[in-house]
Amino acid sequence: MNADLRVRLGALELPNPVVTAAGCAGTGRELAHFFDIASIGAVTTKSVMLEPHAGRPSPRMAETPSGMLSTTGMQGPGVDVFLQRDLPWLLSRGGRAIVSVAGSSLGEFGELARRVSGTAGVDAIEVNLSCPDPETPSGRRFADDPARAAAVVRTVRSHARSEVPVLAKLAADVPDVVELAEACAEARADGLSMINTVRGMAVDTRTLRPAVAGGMGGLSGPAIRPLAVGCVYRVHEAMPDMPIIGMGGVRTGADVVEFMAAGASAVAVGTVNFSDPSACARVLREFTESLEARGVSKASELVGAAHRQGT
Amino acid sequence: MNADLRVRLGALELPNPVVTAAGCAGTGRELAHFFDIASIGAVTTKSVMLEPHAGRPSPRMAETPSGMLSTTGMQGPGVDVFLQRDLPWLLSRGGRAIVSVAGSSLGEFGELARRVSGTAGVDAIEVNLSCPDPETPSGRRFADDPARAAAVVRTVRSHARSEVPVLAKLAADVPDVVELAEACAEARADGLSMINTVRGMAVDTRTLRPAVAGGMGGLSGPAIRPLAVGCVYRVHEAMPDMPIIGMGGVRTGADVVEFMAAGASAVAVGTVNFSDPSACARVLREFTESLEARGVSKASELVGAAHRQGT
Amino acid sequence: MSDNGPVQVRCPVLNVRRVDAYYAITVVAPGIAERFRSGQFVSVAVGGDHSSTLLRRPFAVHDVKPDYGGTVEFLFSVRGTGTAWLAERRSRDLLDVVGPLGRPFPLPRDPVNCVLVGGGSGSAPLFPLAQSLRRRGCRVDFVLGGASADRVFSAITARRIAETAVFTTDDGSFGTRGRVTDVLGRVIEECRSDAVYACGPMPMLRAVTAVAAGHGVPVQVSVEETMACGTGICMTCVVPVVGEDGVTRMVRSCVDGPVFRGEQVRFDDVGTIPFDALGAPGWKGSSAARATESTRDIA
Amino acid sequence: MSDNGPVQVRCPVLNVRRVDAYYAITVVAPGIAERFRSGQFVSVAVGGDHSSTLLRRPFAVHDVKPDYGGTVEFLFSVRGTGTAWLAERRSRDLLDVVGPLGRPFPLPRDPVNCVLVGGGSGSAPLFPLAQSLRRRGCRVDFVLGGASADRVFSAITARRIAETAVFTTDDGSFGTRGRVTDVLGRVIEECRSDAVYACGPMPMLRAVTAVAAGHGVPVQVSVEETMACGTGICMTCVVPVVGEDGVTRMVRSCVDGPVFRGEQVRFDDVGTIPFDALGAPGWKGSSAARATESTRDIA
Ligand SMILES: Cc1cc2nc3c(=O)[nH]c(=O)nc-3n(C[C@H](O)[C@H](O)[C@H](O)COP(=O)(O)OP(=O)(O)OC[C@H]3O[C@@H](n4cnc5c(N)ncnc54)[C@H](O)[C@@H]3O)c2cc1C
Ligand SMILES: Cc1cc2nc3c(=O)[nH]c(=O)nc-3n(C[C@H](O)[C@H](O)[C@H](O)COP(=O)(O)OP(=O)(O)OC[C@H]3O[C@@H](n4cnc5c(N)ncnc54)[C@H](O)[C@@H]3O)c2cc1C
Ligand SMILES: Cc1cc2nc3c(=O)[nH]c(=O)nc-3n(C[C@H](O)[C@H](O)[C@H](O)COP(=O)(O)O)c2cc1C
Ligand SMILES: Cc1cc2nc3c(=O)[nH]c(=O)nc-3n(C[C@H](O)[C@H](O)[C@H](O)COP(=O)(O)O)c2cc1C
Ligand code: FES
Ligand code: FES
Repeated sequence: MNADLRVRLGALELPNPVVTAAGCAGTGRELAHFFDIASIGAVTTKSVMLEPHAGRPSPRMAETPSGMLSTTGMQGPGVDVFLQRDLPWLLSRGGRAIVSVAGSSLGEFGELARRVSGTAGVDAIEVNLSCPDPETPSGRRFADDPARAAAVVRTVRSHARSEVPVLAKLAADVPDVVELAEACAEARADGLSMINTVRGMAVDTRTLRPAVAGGMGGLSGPAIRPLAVGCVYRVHEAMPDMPIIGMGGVRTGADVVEFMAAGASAVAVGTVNFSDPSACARVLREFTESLEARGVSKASELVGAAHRQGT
Repeated sequence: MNADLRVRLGALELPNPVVTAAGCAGTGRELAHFFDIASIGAVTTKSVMLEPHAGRPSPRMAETPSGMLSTTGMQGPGVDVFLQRDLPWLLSRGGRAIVSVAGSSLGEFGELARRVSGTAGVDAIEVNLSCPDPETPSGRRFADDPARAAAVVRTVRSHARSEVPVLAKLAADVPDVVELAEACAEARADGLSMINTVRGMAVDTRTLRPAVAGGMGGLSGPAIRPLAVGCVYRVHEAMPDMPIIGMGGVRTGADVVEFMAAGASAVAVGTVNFSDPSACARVLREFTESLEARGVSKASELVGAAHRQGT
Repeated sequence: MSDNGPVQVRCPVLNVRRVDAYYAITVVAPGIAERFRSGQFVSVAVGGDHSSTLLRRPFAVHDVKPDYGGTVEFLFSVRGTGTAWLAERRSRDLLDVVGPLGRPFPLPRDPVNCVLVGGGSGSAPLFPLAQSLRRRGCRVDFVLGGASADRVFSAITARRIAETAVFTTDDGSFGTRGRVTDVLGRVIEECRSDAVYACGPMPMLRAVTAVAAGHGVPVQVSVEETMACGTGICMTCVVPVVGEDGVTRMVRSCVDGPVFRGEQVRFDDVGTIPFDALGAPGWKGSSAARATESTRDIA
Repeated sequence: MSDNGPVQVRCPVLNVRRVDAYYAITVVAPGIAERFRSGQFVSVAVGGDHSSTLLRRPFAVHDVKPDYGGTVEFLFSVRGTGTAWLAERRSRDLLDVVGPLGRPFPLPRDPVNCVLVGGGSGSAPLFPLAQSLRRRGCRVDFVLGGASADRVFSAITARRIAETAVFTTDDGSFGTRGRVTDVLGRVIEECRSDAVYACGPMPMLRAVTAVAAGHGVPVQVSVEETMACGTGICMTCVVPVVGEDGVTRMVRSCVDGPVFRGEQVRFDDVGTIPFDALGAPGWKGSSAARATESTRDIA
């Protein structure tokens, strides 16, 4: 049996549900040593800002049980270099591109949306709502306030060409992820990506100092999978028609099944790309095999299965 | 060298910083097969309610990467049986008792505080703020609203005998843990315990159904340690004089060092008691050895070390 | 600390054997062997010190021998991560084992006739039970079932120990095609059984209990609930059980069980909180009931 | 997919040896061996399939041999969980290894005199480098240091390969008491060195770079930053490096390094974002600089 792997996120159709998570696959170039980047659903590129950014001081990472803490701080070359150097490479290899954008103001988000959506070959824009909102004191993120998050999504949606889908990338450590999701939907997000890293910290017990510079970092990896699955489940329950890309600790094909059953239409591999550079290809293979073992002929049938009684 | 292990949480002095986490050690009886219950700092008992509670349907647990999801739903015999049967056993073995209380209304919390603090031998009361608040729709917890949390703490404080310290047990998945901590401090909490389990979910990929009954469960274990350490660090930074019991995924003596350096004066072992019934004794031994290896003569010197430059 | 309570030991693996569809691991664990009574189980840490699989795996004790001061054997089929890891152990590896855990099978005072009913790997605890019963002069008969021939456990041993042994398989590849309950009634009649002991999946235990009740014979069942701790502190392994006082309680299968009198388990309500269970919304908490509660012994 | 890029292989362990304070593991990995150039490293998954230690551990390649189609040796001291696990591996175990990773040491076109400076396990990559240099007719001298005698790596091999080999230990238990930089100046003079290659902790590399600069000799350093991926996708391993164009960039030590020209690494600013680094607050982003950026090659 050859299962039909295609999945649909609103207007966006992908040949299969396995994509990369933003910031965990560069622009595909490095992972292309390990598998054919065109074989997976899409590459979500590292969040790009308008200007080059040097990021945060080191140490930038620490290992934690079944996860890692990181603080890279949006280091990147800026949108010009991205569009001239990085994106063309990905497209030349037949890769599908979901371009993640990060702004430090509504204006920047609007400009990024205009520039990115104006470039041929961009399949979707993902809006990173975990950027600090300069209009709040103490660096709260846009995602911390549903109204501010909605303002960003609305700005991106109105500046982006209408045929390019806009996905809002949500944080899990917010007062109410369903409320945030609803605000983004109201602001005309075409889909939601969840979850981003969760704020946490580790102390280096050799030095007794915080293990990553600046203290707090973002926790990712299998450790956070239950938080991510919980968010996907609750949001899908509240808005079953909203397409979701699920992510957070995906390591195996079974994890893809778990996220899809909870309500995701596509599933992103993040941190595990670091520990296993062939992960995307392996996860896709394992997922395909598990569909066949279950006798499921269409991947999309799994979406939301955990919400249906008696499956 | 014999390090001085004593730690102080306000008026409460413990012979060493290793305690058990509520709901993860019963009343000490079962673990007493594996180590001397009087040798550790204290036993925090399973949250007790006024009336017997049957808890939640099964399946009540699922294993997740470096953690577990659970939903026991406060099953317990009620405060009468607790005070007549369970607490006396613990005290008869020389154990120190931190009694966790869970109420479903301010009235219940007040009554529990009166009853528990009126019983001889109770070292402190811990107030479980993760109970659903009946006055909000959709079962939000007292901890979700700093004002409601403060109301509970204030009620317990005013009904408890004044010499019995009251600790407020915080949740991490709240809008702002520092704000919650400050509200509890204002309501005259003598100390804070953090963190409780974090809401999450898993789907059983064999059945495609939620892995624990009711869908959402509480995530605990080493997976959540970075979230817990982050909360302790941030709260200690904001209020360095407030005593904290840190918990969340403690597995080794080094983890105790990590929590203390972040700002905890005592550290609780929770889920790891399930996987290693001798854990408390082992963790205490490892912690003691590590103090000696570091040449630290007083355990209490470690408290907040990660906040001090150049340690 | 208490004398016949469980102990935790790092014990060397003596050997790992394949037995049909199962693996059998024998560990050297004198402290566990000497305390063991049939029906009890052990729990084993899996995956090594830095494993992401935190929880222990519970396994019934299949055999206890005096060699090397005392050995304990358990037996399992590979199901997921933990059992896959265990299947790769080799002699001299160390395993972290806690046991013996749980209440043992109650043994009859008199030399009565007992039929032992097991499904798949659920048969394991019946073998030490059979030995204990034989030592007391009881007649032992076996009814063992499985999905297929290679899942019917230890047919040869069963034939050797027991007066009679009947086998069933779902696919008919060995013994009678069908389930253990299809033949149990006949066995009870023919062997004039006075007591039934059963071990296996919940639906099987329910059906066995029904057959035994139909024949007016008491039945002891050993249940298999998922367990986070196995020692009685986590409250994740509960099943609804009716006490002598007629009150249904959510009891821990690890310390209050895994062995229960079959008719006391509310099989139809497993996976729920019965409305009238102690502490459930429909429970009529009388002060008398509460008083009993205070004096009830807990493990 | 690309021809000389890294590959990921599950490769059998050929053997595990103890060498003084170190362990040396040799794996059979033809694909890595054939691509390898000196200065490159491998990254190894630790703890097994269900390990809670997610990240790979990077190790410099110490030796490559043609046996069994191609073997790769790396060498390590036990530091934490990952290296403790590796030290327990046995021949025939499988290791998941990715490599070769990183930019190799640039080799001189002409047969010049090279001094190779290593500290502790940081000496490992200097041995294949010495071989490559010798094949090009270069003179090789060694300066190796360590905390104590058992931490000075492969003194005998160093003596065999090199024209001269000088050793230092912090405790004076072997060679000169002191640091490699205490003797380096003299070695450069005596051996008329034309180039320095150095490997070891950041403070040592900084000091070596200063000594080499003092003698007007170019130096190549191999840095050791914590790395989450080793393949260039995570941006956690950055160090501030000044480019040919005078612009400081936060570059990835795993793919843009680990080998850099010593004077290009802003050692004093490691652990910070220099104010004038590309994309830092004080950076004067000219459109020219941006244009260069677009055409700069990335790994
Ligand atoms: C009292 C008792 C005695 C048992 N005796 C035996 C025995 O003698 N032989 C045998 O083969 N099996 C026995 N089991 C079942 C055995 O514990 C499971 O097969 C084993 O835990 C599966 O682990 P895994 O990691 O391979 O599976 P996974 O599915 O990866 O395990 C995930 C989690 O679910 C739990 N789990 C999975 N299956 C079961 C199950 N059937 N029962 C309880 N928990 C489960 C695991 O313990 C673990 O916490 C017994 C169970 C109990 C409760
Ligand atoms: C390019 C490169 C080459 C290296 N070559 C060698 C070598 O040939 N021999 C050798 O013994 N060591 C070498 N190291 C250091 C080696 O990677 C660490 O000793 C090892 O990762 C420690 O792992 P652990 O689990 O034992 O320690 P832990 O402290 O438990 O590791 C925790 C985390 O910190 C990281 N980490 C810890 N120490 C270091 C370190 N010194 N450098 C980088 N990351 C670290 C680990 O990779 C892991 O992610 C090299 C490092 C790099 C970056
Ligand atoms: C090192 C690192 C960098 C990341 N960079 C970004 C980013 O630029 N934009 C973004 O939206 N998410 C970023 N993320 C979050 C991931 O895309 C993903 O949402 C999260 O890590 C959870 O998935 P995982 O557990 O599979 O990694 C980053 C994560 C890590 C670990
Ligand atoms: C099965 C289980 C039951 C728990 N019961 C309680 C409880 O009754 N009251 C409470 O305040 N916390 C309870 N907790 C939370 C723990 O006390 C602790 O805060 C949390 O599990 C984090 O610590 P850990 O990771 O070490 O387990 C429970 C946790 C678990 C896993
Ligand atoms: S398994 Fe923990 S109480 Fe039974
Ligand atoms: S280690 Fe990931 S980019 Fe260098």
